[in-house]
Amino acid sequence: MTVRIQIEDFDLGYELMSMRLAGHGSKESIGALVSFVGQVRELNDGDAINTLTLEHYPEMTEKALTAIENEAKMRWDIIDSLIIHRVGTLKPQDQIVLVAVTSAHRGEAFNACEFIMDYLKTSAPFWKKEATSQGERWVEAKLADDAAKERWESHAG
Amino acid sequence: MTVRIQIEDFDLGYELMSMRLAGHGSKESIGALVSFVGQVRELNDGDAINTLTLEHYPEMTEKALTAIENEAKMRWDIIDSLIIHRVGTLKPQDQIVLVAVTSAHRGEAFNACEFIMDYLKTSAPFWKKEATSQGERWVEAKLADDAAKERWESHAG
Amino acid sequence: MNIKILYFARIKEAVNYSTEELDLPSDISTVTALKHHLSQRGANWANLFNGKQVIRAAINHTLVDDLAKIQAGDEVAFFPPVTGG
Amino acid sequence: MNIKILYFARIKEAVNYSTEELDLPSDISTVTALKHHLSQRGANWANLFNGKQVIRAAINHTLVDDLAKIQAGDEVAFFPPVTGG
Repeated sequence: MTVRIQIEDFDLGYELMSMRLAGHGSKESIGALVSFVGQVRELNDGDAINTLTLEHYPEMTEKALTAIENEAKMRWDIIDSLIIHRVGTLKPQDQIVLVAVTSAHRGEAFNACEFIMDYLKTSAPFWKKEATSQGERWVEAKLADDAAKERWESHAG
Repeated sequence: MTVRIQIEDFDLGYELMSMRLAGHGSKESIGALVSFVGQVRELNDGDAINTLTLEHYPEMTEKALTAIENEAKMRWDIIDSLIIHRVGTLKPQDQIVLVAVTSAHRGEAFNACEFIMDYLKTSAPFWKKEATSQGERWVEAKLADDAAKERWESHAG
Repeated sequence: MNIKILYFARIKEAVNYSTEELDLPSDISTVTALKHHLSQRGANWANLFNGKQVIRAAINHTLVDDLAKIQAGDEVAFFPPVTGG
Repeated sequence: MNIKILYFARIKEAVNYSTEELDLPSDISTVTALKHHLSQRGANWANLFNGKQVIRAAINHTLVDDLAKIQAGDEVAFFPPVTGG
């Protein structure tokens, strides 16, 4: 159960290998690792993206993400989870976020990983501003993200 | 849309980075990468695993996996998919399988990745034999895997 | 009572600062009342806080709805719907 | 008609070989009939193919159900439920 907010990039292969091999010798044996990486699109809403800048609310961010991880851990039988979210100014194809979840069997890790992303998208205090060929603009929140979150509210888990 | 069946291990970080950065400059912009890694558990059904040996049906395997990828591509708006499945004799914590899916938005990649795994588990000709502290035994197919597959059969996608 | 207010993203840009200390009149005890209070500051503030834009609030780093109570010493944050990930 | 049969995993171990060529009597034209035919070969084969164990079949590298037709030249494979991934 780790949360990291950072300006610098992360090494995806290293992070996933560390998750996968953690817990060696422990009672619960890792059989599944599900991960999500979000990256800056080269095009968004039809315009070329020059940069994407992420602002956040530092005192609140880690608390919000930890609460989401705790909720996932309560709902599913997972072994560990990791959230890394970058802030600052990024370029197209840069990694923005990694969510990784390990479990004994795959169904738990798939559910928990998607749950964490859906809640992160709607509850964690990050805001994106794009610099495009058409100028700067704040990214609008999507109704689809609210709908994705609401799916989990009618699930028992 | 790639399928690889191999004895040797794969470099998870390299494979995911290649997926993530592929399609640079193309019309569809990758925003999401969802991946699943399955690995040999150290314990299974209460016994310590010494080795896990995967047998397959070479002439059929690639055809079966390609059919699953094609079905996923028809059901969801994904950009690319990759399946790597190892065969031969593996040790605890060795990687067995990688499924990775890229898409513009996360929901499509999550669904397609889990769909591919659920079908792989029930339709691709692989068989596992464990060597444990209690001797050798074939791994039994799980009813839970049939149930996981059947979920998709009542979905419109 | 004294509270601290933080603004983020497009709201920060619109009000043109990110934080302020405020001595709140004693009859203002909810997020709704505070939004209304801020909307009295002029046209710019009225546009933001008249209820036509979705503005989320957090009190002491926890998301709250507009009925939430504000107490002395609270850190209240206003921001647009989040767009991380 | 001539067909080729392949066996995998625990079935291969039970019959003790992995492949055979077979000249099939002309009245045997489905997977069910072929299973029944094989079950006549003795106790070991009867145990495998009497219908009490789940044995999956593929014809020419495609999973089929037991009603599927077998044609001359086909490659028929028998195996337990798969356990990859």
